[in-house]
Amino acid sequence: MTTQPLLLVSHVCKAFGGVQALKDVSITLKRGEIYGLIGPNGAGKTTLFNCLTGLYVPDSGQFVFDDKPLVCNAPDKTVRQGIARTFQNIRLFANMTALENVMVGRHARLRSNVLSDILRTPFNRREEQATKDQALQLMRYVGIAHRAHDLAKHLSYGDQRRLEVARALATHPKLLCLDEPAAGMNANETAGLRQLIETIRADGISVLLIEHDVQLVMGLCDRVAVLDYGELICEDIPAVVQQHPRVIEAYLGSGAHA
Amino acid sequence: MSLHKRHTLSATALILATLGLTACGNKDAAPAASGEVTIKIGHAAPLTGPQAHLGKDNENGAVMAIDELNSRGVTLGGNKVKFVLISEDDQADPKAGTTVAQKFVDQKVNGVVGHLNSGTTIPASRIYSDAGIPQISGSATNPTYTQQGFKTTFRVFANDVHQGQALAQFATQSLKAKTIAIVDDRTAYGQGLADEFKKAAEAAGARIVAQEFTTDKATDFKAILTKIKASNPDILFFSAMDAQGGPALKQARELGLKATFLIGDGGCTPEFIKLAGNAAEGQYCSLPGVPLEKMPGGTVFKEKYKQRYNQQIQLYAPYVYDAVMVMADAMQRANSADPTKYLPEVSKAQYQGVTAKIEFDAKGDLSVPAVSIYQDKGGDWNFVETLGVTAAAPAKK
Amino acid sequence: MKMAGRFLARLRNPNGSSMHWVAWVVLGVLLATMPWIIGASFGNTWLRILNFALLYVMLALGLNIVVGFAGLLDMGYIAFYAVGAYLWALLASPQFGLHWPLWAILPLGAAVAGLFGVLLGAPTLKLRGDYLAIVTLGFGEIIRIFLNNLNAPVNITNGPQGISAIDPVHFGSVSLARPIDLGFTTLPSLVAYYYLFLVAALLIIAIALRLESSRVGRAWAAIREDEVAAKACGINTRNVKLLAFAMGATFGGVAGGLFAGFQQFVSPESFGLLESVMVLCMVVLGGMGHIPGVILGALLLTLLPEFFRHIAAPLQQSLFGKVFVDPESLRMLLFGLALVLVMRYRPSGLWPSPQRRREIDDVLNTDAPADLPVNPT
Amino acid sequence: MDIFLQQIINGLVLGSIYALVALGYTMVYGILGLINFAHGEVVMVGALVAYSIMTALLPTGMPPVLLALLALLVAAPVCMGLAWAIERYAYRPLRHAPKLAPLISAIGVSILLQNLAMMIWGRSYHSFPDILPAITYDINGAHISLLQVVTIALAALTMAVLAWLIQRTSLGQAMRATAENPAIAELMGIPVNRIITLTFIIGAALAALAGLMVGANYSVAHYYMGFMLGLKAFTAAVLGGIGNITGAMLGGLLLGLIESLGAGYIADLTGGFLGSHYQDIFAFLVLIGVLVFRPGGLMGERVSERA
Repeated sequence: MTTQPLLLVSHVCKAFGGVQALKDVSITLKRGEIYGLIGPNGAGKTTLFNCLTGLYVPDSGQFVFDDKPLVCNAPDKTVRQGIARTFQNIRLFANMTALENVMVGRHARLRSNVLSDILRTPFNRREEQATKDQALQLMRYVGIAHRAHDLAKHLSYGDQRRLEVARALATHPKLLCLDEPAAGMNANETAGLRQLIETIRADGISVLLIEHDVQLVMGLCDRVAVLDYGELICEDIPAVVQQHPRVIEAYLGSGAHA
Repeated sequence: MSLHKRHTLSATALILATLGLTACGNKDAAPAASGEVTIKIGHAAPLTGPQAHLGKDNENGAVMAIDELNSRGVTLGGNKVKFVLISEDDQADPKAGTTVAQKFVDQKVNGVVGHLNSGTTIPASRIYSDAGIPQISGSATNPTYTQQGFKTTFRVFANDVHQGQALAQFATQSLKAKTIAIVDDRTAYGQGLADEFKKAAEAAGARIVAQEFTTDKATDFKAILTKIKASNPDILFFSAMDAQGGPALKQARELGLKATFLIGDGGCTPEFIKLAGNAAEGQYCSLPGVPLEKMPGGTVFKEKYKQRYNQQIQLYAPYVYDAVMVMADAMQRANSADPTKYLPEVSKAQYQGVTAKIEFDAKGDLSVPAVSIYQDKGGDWNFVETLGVTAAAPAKK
Repeated sequence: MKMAGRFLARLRNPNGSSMHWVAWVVLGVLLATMPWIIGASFGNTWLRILNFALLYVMLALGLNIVVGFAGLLDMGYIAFYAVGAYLWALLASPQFGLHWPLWAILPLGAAVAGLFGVLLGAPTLKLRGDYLAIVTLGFGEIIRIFLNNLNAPVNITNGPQGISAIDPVHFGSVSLARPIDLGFTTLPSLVAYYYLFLVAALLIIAIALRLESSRVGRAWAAIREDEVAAKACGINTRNVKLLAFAMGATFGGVAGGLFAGFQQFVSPESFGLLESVMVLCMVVLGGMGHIPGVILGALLLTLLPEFFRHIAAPLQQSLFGKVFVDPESLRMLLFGLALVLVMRYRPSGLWPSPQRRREIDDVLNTDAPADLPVNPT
Repeated sequence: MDIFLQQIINGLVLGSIYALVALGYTMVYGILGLINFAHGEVVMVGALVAYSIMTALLPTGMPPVLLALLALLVAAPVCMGLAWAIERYAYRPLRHAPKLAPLISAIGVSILLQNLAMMIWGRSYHSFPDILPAITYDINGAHISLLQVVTIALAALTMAVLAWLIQRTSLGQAMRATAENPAIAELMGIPVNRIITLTFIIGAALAALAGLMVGANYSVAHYYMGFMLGLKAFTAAVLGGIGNITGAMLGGLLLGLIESLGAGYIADLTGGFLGSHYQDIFAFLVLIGVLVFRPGGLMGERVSERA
């Protein structure tokens, strides 16, 4: 493992109309790290995610991932470079089976094209079979293999979250970005999720996590960055962040006193 | 000599038919008695859709001819024959046209009259030609129809070339037009007629000062009419159907466009006058053939039609009537209803119909087509003159 | 329909039983003998109608790729049919004096139609479903208007007159427009065309089936379901959408070429907006995205109107002594009504894809933890 | 110059009609995000009902203006009832269906109405009676008739009333709130369903007026007249920025002028290569151009990427 950071976000700005959603944000994510991104509602967390994964074009600033600059406004290229994500409000392909959802995640890593699809070349057959096997394995990995042939929309909320993670993992990422994965989960489910995230990291995938559940973040993350009104307040290990006066004021304030 | 004889024969037949018409007016007559040979004549036209009224009119013409032949009692090869009309709806759709044609071939019809539209007649003609079945159209005006090199295609109606030439002749000679504007509706009919008119008018020394276009569904013509007004033509030739021509004429007058309005057979209808209102007064239209009143038996036909169907002839009924009669005449001369036997006789026809003296040229077009011009006076189309077109025009490529 | 479904399931199920290949043989024999049976019992008219039905099957399957698979509502689809038909007409008729052979024009027609698909698709990629519908409708009309008017200043399409005397489909000196002598029997022209169209339709069905369950098919479905999520899965939505337009257009182009060769006459009136709506009806009523449903839709909507023609008018005549509604209007009226009712009560069509059965694989039953799969690439 | 002026007048009359129809599209789109494909057919029904009333009452010898008024008084409620029924039975049940469903349903309604109208009124073109005396004013050689003046003025007046209704009344406020966010409007006690119905009904009343105007100005009415008109009016709405009332009026007038001047001058502009045969593609080209290069239209917000 090189000592170079996995992701370097430098001086990213993004405004919507008059609202400055991101003001000169710079963070660094090391390889093998679980990195938390927290902040109150509207702090710009999801905006940063969207800029990172190519859905938005930042007004200025740049991302360097795995020693290569990220191409903006090309989500598919971002995926190819090794960044996968989930969404705050789950976005699955509702009328496809769970298995197919995960297989879609393999899309960017497959080499067959229309012609080989139509001709069903031996290579194509092998690749399809491999894709299916890998997808099943991934579903087992996140623990929902028994629902592989159900339509995604018929899965329970917790299983849908897991399915989304499996789909993201299917893109074979170096960095997995999770947007509030624990939202709406009960304590049991959250514990399961935590375990899953740790397993993922143990398997060599870095994790960038947006989360409201402070306990989960502080317990799970190696380092945490705090955003408030689009500004980075601090970036450090949880213990330090928790003591940071501006963090307490801006975000933990009300929670800490309660 | 024989010509005279046939003429007398058909005239007699007409009178006989007139007398016997009320007696045998039912087209679904009882099945042929034993010993009788049935001759099937196919008739195809749009019987549904926007042109259903024209299609029905065609059918009426055919029915009248069939009834008349049956009442006259025709014998072929020693057998008494009975003519039966099989009428099919081609929806004015080329695809349905070929389906109908196939149906006729399946049913082994002895001959086909139709179709109404050039767009259906042309693709269908190939199927008839392959089956060797003679086809006579009484209304398809596109020259291509008879120029495909088929031996089975005939037409008892002046084609676009003839009509365009006649209209141009009328415009340049009778009306002495120097400058002409043309509008066509970009249908096979409108565009074909407009092109022939343009060629002939330019050849006659007139100048085409504006050529504009519309569609067969348009209602607003003001933009193109304004443009035409700028070129101040003597004559506006509107190559479209009555549904566009009527409103266009009205709108032209509202814009102060004073050019004399000229329209082809598609606008030579009572409907045109209704839609154009007062603006129609004094304007001209053309119709292939000679006015029925001027033909031997024509007035009788017109009266008979009115009596039988309780309505005026729409447009093509007399031509379709003639088409059936020419076919039957050829069968009689060949003494057979077998297509291969009587086909050569069709091309040799010299038949005095209610619309014209019918003789075919080498391609199957009328060799002496006539086109008549009418003018609106007091809300009716009145005959002005008949223009004989000397010879069939050279084939368009 | 239930029987058909069961039959279909039998065709699909490879380890069902020996019934599997029997079902295939039955289907094969049925399709092969169909023209002879129909020709003998109903006449060539119905055979011709059947041939047209096969053309519509190809068209509907092509549109299904765009609308059913990728979820892009294309209302100008008939333009590609027109492109294929006109290409054939221009390259194999006296219009330019060219008489290219089938093996050259048909692939070229498919390719050019595909190119048009991309041209149409490119500027519309960012549009939402309903805008896309109107813009594609506009494109379809623009193509028709150009076909109708490109007879001046240079005569290319012969304008509204259309192009006639088009070469029939022929292989070397064997023309499908004439009966073909096979030695032991004579193949009537219409039957020969039937076999040709059947082969083409089967080929298109096979391609559509393979595309559906392939990498690109999954990508189309993903775009249809959620475009943003599809992007996040690494799908280049622009390319994949263009591919859908191109594939759909290609099928249309092939069907158009065959139509021109069969009919031997093309004119712009065959490619109006109503035809686009018609093909869309086939896809929607049959079952968007479900191939057997779409085939059913195409067959129903080509055959039903013919039944109407034979039944509606005489029935009214005998019931009321008068024809109130001509079959053509009745047909359109019912289509309109059907579109509304189907959307309301059966939005996935008459024969939607069966609810995916839960196939519980033995492998799947074990919920044992697994290792993260190793990526081969 | 007189020709140019004449084309401007032609364009303004056509544009006023487009604008009235476009308003119907834009209001419905603003609230439901639905392209009401059947709106053009409502215009057609308005024209044909007006035609029937006028020809039926013509023999009574009433002054034509009164006739036209009576015709409108009948045609408007008919159209409003029709729009109500369309909304209630073809669109409302599909409000939460997949995105293509309401659009396909709308196409179905359009086909249905066309064929129903054809059965009722037949396929022929009906000659619309003259409703105003044929008085023509001459401006520098260009002709403008009383009818055209009245058409433009009436359209302007109607649009002004509508603008007032939407900007200044509580009903308008409720409509704007519903357009902004139906769920929140509902919470605020706005009867959203009723507001949606009302929107359809107001649009239909404008459509009836537009139908009468088309009939009177071009002196024909027939069952097929609504489709192209609707398509073009929709284009006008998109041109102005769909969902935007002022935009629809502007877009309508602009499209009318574009078509009129386009048909008049395209041949000169292209050196005779293109002629008025391409008149009908202007609307489509404008539509494609706007959606591709300025998806928000002239006055609207960006719509193309609203997910």
